[in-house]
Amino acid sequence: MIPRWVYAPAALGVALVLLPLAGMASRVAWGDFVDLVTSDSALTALSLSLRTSLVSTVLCVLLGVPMALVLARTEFPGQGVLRSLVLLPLVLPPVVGGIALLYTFGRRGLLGDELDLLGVQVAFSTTAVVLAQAFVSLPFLVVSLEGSLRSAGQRYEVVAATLGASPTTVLRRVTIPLVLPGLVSGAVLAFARSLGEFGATITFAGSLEGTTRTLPLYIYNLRVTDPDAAVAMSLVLVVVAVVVIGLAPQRPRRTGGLR
Amino acid sequence: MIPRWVYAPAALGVALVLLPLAGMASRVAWGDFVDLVTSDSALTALSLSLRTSLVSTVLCVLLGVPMALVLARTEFPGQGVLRSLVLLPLVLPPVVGGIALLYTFGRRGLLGDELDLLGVQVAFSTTAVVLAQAFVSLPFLVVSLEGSLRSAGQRYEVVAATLGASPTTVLRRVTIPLVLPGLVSGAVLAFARSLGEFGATITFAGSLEGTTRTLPLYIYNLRVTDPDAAVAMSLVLVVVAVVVIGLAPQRPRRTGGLR
Amino acid sequence: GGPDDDTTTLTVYAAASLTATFEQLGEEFEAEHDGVDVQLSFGGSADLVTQIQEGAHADVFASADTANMDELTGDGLASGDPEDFATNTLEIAVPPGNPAGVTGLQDLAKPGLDLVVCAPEVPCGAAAQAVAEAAGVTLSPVSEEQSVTDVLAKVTSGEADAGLVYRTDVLAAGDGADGVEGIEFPEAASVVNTYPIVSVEGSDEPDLAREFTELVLGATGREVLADAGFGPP
Amino acid sequence: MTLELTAGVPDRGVDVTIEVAAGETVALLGPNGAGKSTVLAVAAGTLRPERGRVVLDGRELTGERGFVPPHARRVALLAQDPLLFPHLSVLDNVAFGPRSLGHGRRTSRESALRWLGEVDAADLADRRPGGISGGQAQRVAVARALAAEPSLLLLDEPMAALDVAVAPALRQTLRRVLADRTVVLVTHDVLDALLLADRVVVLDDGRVVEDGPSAEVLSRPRSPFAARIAGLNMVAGLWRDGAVLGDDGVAIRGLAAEAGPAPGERVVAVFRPSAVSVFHEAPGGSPRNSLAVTVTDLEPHGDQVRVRAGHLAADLTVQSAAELDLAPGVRVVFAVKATEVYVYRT
Amino acid sequence: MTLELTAGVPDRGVDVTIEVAAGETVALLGPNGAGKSTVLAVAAGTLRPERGRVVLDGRELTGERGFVPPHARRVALLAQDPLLFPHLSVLDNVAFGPRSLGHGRRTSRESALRWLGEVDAADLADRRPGGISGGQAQRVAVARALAAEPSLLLLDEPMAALDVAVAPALRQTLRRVLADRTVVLVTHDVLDALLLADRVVVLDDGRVVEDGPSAEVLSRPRSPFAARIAGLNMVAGLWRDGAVLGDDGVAIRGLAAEAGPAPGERVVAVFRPSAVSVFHEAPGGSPRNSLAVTVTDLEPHGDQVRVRAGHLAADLTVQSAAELDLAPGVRVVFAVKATEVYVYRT
Ligand SMILES: Nc1ncnc2c1ncn2[C@@H]1O[C@H](COP(=O)(O)OP(=O)(O)OP(=O)(O)O)[C@@H](O)[C@H]1O
Ligand SMILES: Nc1ncnc2c1ncn2[C@@H]1O[C@H](COP(=O)(O)OP(=O)(O)OP(=O)(O)O)[C@@H](O)[C@H]1O
Ligand SMILES: [Mg+2]
Ligand SMILES: [Mg+2]
Repeated sequence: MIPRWVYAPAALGVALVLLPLAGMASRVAWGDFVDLVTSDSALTALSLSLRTSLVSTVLCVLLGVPMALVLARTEFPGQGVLRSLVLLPLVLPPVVGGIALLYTFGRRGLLGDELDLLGVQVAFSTTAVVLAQAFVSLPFLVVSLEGSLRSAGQRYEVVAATLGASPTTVLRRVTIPLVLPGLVSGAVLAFARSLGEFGATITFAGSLEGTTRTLPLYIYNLRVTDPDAAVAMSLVLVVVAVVVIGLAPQRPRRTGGLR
Repeated sequence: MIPRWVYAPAALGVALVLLPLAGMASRVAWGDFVDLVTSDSALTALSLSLRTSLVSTVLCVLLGVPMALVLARTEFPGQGVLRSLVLLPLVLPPVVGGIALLYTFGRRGLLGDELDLLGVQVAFSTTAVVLAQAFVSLPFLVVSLEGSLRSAGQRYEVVAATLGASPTTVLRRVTIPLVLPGLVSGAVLAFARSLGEFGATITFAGSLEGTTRTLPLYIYNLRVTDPDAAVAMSLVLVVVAVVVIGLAPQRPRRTGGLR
Repeated sequence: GGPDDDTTTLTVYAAASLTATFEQLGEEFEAEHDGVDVQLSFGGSADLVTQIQEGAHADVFASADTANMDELTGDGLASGDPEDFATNTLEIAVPPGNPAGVTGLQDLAKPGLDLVVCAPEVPCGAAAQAVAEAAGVTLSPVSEEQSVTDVLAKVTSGEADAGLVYRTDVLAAGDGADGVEGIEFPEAASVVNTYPIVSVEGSDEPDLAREFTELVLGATGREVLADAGFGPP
Repeated sequence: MTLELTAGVPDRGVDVTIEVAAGETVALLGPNGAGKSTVLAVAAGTLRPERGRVVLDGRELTGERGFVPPHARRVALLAQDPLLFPHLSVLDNVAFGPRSLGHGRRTSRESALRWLGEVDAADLADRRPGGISGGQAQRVAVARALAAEPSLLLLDEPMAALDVAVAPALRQTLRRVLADRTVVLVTHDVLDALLLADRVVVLDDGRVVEDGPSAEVLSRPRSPFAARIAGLNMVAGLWRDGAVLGDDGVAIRGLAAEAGPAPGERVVAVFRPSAVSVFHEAPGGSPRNSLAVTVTDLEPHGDQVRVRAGHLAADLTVQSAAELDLAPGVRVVFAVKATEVYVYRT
Repeated sequence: MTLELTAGVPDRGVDVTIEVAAGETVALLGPNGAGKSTVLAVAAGTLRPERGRVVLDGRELTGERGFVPPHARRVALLAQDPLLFPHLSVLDNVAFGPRSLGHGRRTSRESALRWLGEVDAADLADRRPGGISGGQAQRVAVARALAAEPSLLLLDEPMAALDVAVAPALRQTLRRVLADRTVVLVTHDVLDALLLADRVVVLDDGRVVEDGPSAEVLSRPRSPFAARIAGLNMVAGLWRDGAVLGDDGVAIRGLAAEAGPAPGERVVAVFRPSAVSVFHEAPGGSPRNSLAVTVTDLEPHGDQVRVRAGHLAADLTVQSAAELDLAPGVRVVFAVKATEVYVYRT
């Protein structure tokens, strides 16, 4: 039951998003499409992108779920400031984010000496790609999940506690299942953002085939030498994203109606 | 009541986000800071960024709220595919998004002739900046709001309808107020994303002081000639973002506890 | 795929405008050296310098200008002296059919003409500025792009009537429907951009690095570069 | 405002047809899960039945030809959960209906305050729903439904969760405001059915098992559930030789209330718990029905003690109960005079 | 499992101290908003009172020295909303408590099925909470609370929303399982208080106004609310010359139930509605108390008619009521013999 007129702006919004995609598709040289997108370099980049995005999404879930819990379920002075700070990678142009990462994990960075001592070189490795992706994607998961947690409220958690469930049990058996739709859509957002990540990666991780050259970086390279191939690869990225987003369960929660 | 151990990964996540910011801050030449960030060009870029981000956020709200409503409150065949498509700008590297916009609204693009007839020239104008920002930010608002709408459920909307409220009244007086936290956080995300937007803007709108050179573009330029100033300006962006995010009401909804 | 145990990897950092030529040279080098894998990383010269400064592992660095090379040598990160291996000059790029009828540098100052150039902060922008100054022409571009690629994108899409880019870029973009037409102009000769190359200090494979440098500087390199439109150093 | 309703909701096992005359109040009774809330949802248009029709005063609200959305029905539903809008004050919750009808803010608030007064909740006007007690929320929800001035009012257990101090007052209020309205009222309380409703419909397992004027259904129940809610004993069985041959083997003599049933016809024998005497041994003397039973429970009932034995009950004075030394598990005989037993067809 | 509880929650106007002995069941009565749910929330640890102390069997759960979180209290709370976990089946909802106690999945499910059987809801085991009726949800919630095997059980109106067919059975079940447990039970039903509770505590406006064994409080109420819930008439006033001088001007003679109160002391006069006779004119003859009143309401009460006049009530046979031609608004005289009036200090 939504007002009829709502469909008009909704269609306009859909058009704003879909028209450019159509515009892009209209420029694809469909004749060479298969050849262009199945070259060795293309497949290497695609596989690297999928693997790093997966790892960074897992990292985002592992770190982001606790962060969202702390933000949504506790109160402490300075929480507002902390929330703003945590959301910052959202607003930072990715290239600046990459510089910031370089200033932190680079050889001359904040932790450079410590990492050197440990014999770890983070920057310019696949680890750096994952770090860059996690850095830019984490806020997505946190924001999306914090919203779900707040909307879900604490009533069921309180009931579970009175039934003797420890906080960990409540988290595992009540909180997480209840906000699962929010968690899934947060993870999808994080994965999508990781998949499309470019600026921070090229700055912090560089662009080496097989190691740090993810699909967006590969597309960037192609743009210089072969714009057609770049557009074709972009379309591949779009298709991969559609599949990933489409795979995420979007089943609406049973609300049970009125009693 | 969250388990104690949750604080450990949460702290790690916060560190992942905050350390790079600290790394960046550690490189700021504090002596010249004020001079660097109050130059004419800097202020022009900042003001352009704020104005365009505001307009694009308004655009996102106007188009995104109806889209989220259609996705969350109706069912039709192909809805899943539509949802994936609408989320695509999330995954598209912004530069590719910019190309797609160019292919659509550009002079020789999909709508080029139509726009020409209307006498509208989008390219190289501030309008193009807003379009680029709205294109990349819209999915944020839609995803965040759709999640809130689903979590909120339809029970209160049904009650309102039985009390005689028309769909429009229900939307205005029940649905929107109930999901306000989700809408606000979605708008904050959209604003933040617009503020940090770089790739699509440079590709689609170009970069001219006062017209299309937003703060991220300005920072990018500075980076080559004056890295100190670039870092300083990035910090300004961060501060602006913190203020904006901090201003958004994050008051938790009264849940009322158990009865 | 990634490097195997029995292959040696040579990592080359090169300016983005060298993408096509260095990919070709890399393949030649691999063909000549069994078990050597040439890894190429392209980007803005300034970005690449920063990355090397922050610890990126590179064996060879080829810059699109001398300023960034000086930055690297100044930090003591170059092993030996850089050597110039190519030059490049500006050309006017116009959409196919040249709808605005541009014939020379003077035309770029015509009112109503949508001109895009690189921002003065990046090498091609600095060159454009210098050329215009030398010719006494005042350019008022509608956009100052971050890179040559961005300028070309505006021109190929017909968004801009003309752009100032390097000769090599015009050739690389091709002259098909999605390409550009190049218009040479005499004033370009006043500003010549020089490409230096150097082995990076601390390379694991100093010998291979030197050999690669030699390949670029040698006859093969010269031929490939000339085909792409680069001038001799 | 006549209501004709047919609701077939197979996945809830509900298939019901009821009619409500203009100005009539019908009480819907029945066990948990019988389908009462489902019927109301169909009437309100919040549930679209697989098969069914809702016609209010000649206007088809649900049917083959179309579906009038809930907001355009002028049907107010007070659901089993109060569901007060959490973002509005109590006053604005109640004013929601009038506002939706197009009344001004001031007028709406005034009428909201009046209705809050009616349910004795005017002092809560400025509170948020999250900050009031369960019973208070229930009362506010009642006021909200009434304030919407509907053509058809659907109330789902409006008196649950109310304390003994407000319940009678609210019942008075409802009695007054329901008098000239068309109302369907779900309740588990016989008093509500008797005082507020003109007619009673009893549902069981998704079917209508009884339908008639309140007093009649509650004094002459034909279904076990109605007998139970009316506080009467009922034995169902076949009519044989002037007695009811119960399905559980007992035989009970009684007066056929209507034109005598045919032998072998299904009938029920109904008698009041206060008409039952309790003995340790079956008594002799005047013709009585004697039922050997085991006491399952004793509970106070006004001044007396109600002795329960399975689904039968007897009311005794405290003194007699004490003399008989009754306790759960004790085997006794329930005796009831044939003249106290009414027999009629089901 | 003795419970000592002091709850001071100023922003809800609640300040209550109650004690519950080991194995005792205490019924908490009181009007809507009196603070009953608040007291339970403090006991369960879901609300931290501004001032207060909860000690269960010598262990301080809430107090100055610390705060034991709800899950470590072994205190189960059945709240006023059923709040079944929407993502778990009915069976898993009930098995939640046993699982949390560390029992295996199988054992937990078995005990869950047993408890579902106890509340007559075993057939709902595989359903989702969104797909059952309101009363069914309530029963499942009761089973879930019982299955958690708590040391202290807190029940907030467990019998609301239940139909007459299940209510007695569930009351039986509760009676059995509550017998040897420490329980606080909120109810609005006098029968629950009498049958399930050893002791009754009456709250009003956030304060304890009465506290004592169930039978005593309900037969000798000292607070108007307790009188109301017990169905008794009460007139409060000052003791003067062998009569209660009511606050509203009437004087009622009666028997002082305890050692005679001193003149001028505050007392209450309590009498049963069935001890009241109704006349059109004040009668002569044996010394009676006569109260001129206006009938406000008539309602059926078992076989009789309850005549309400403000906060007083009289029970008449249907016949007498008809003969007197009673209707709301008629002015009559309530007469009650002094020997039927009990007077005691409040
Ligand atoms: N979450 C809350 N915040 C503030 N005040 C509240 C809250 N919940 C209830 N109150 C108020 O506190 C008082 C006591 O409420 P409580 O819920 O304890 O009443 P109750 O005795 O359980 O009533 P009921 O029989 O209606 O359930 C009431 O005046 C109520 O309005
Ligand atoms: N949302 C639902 N989806 C599927 N089945 C449902 C749903 N709600 C209720 N049911 C089932 O439909 C039947 C009728 O339910 P309904 O809610 O109408 O009962 P009710 O008579 O209102 O009972 P109560 O007195 O307990 O409120 C029950 O068997 C119930 O389990
Ligand atoms: Mg129901
Ligand atoms: Mg309560």
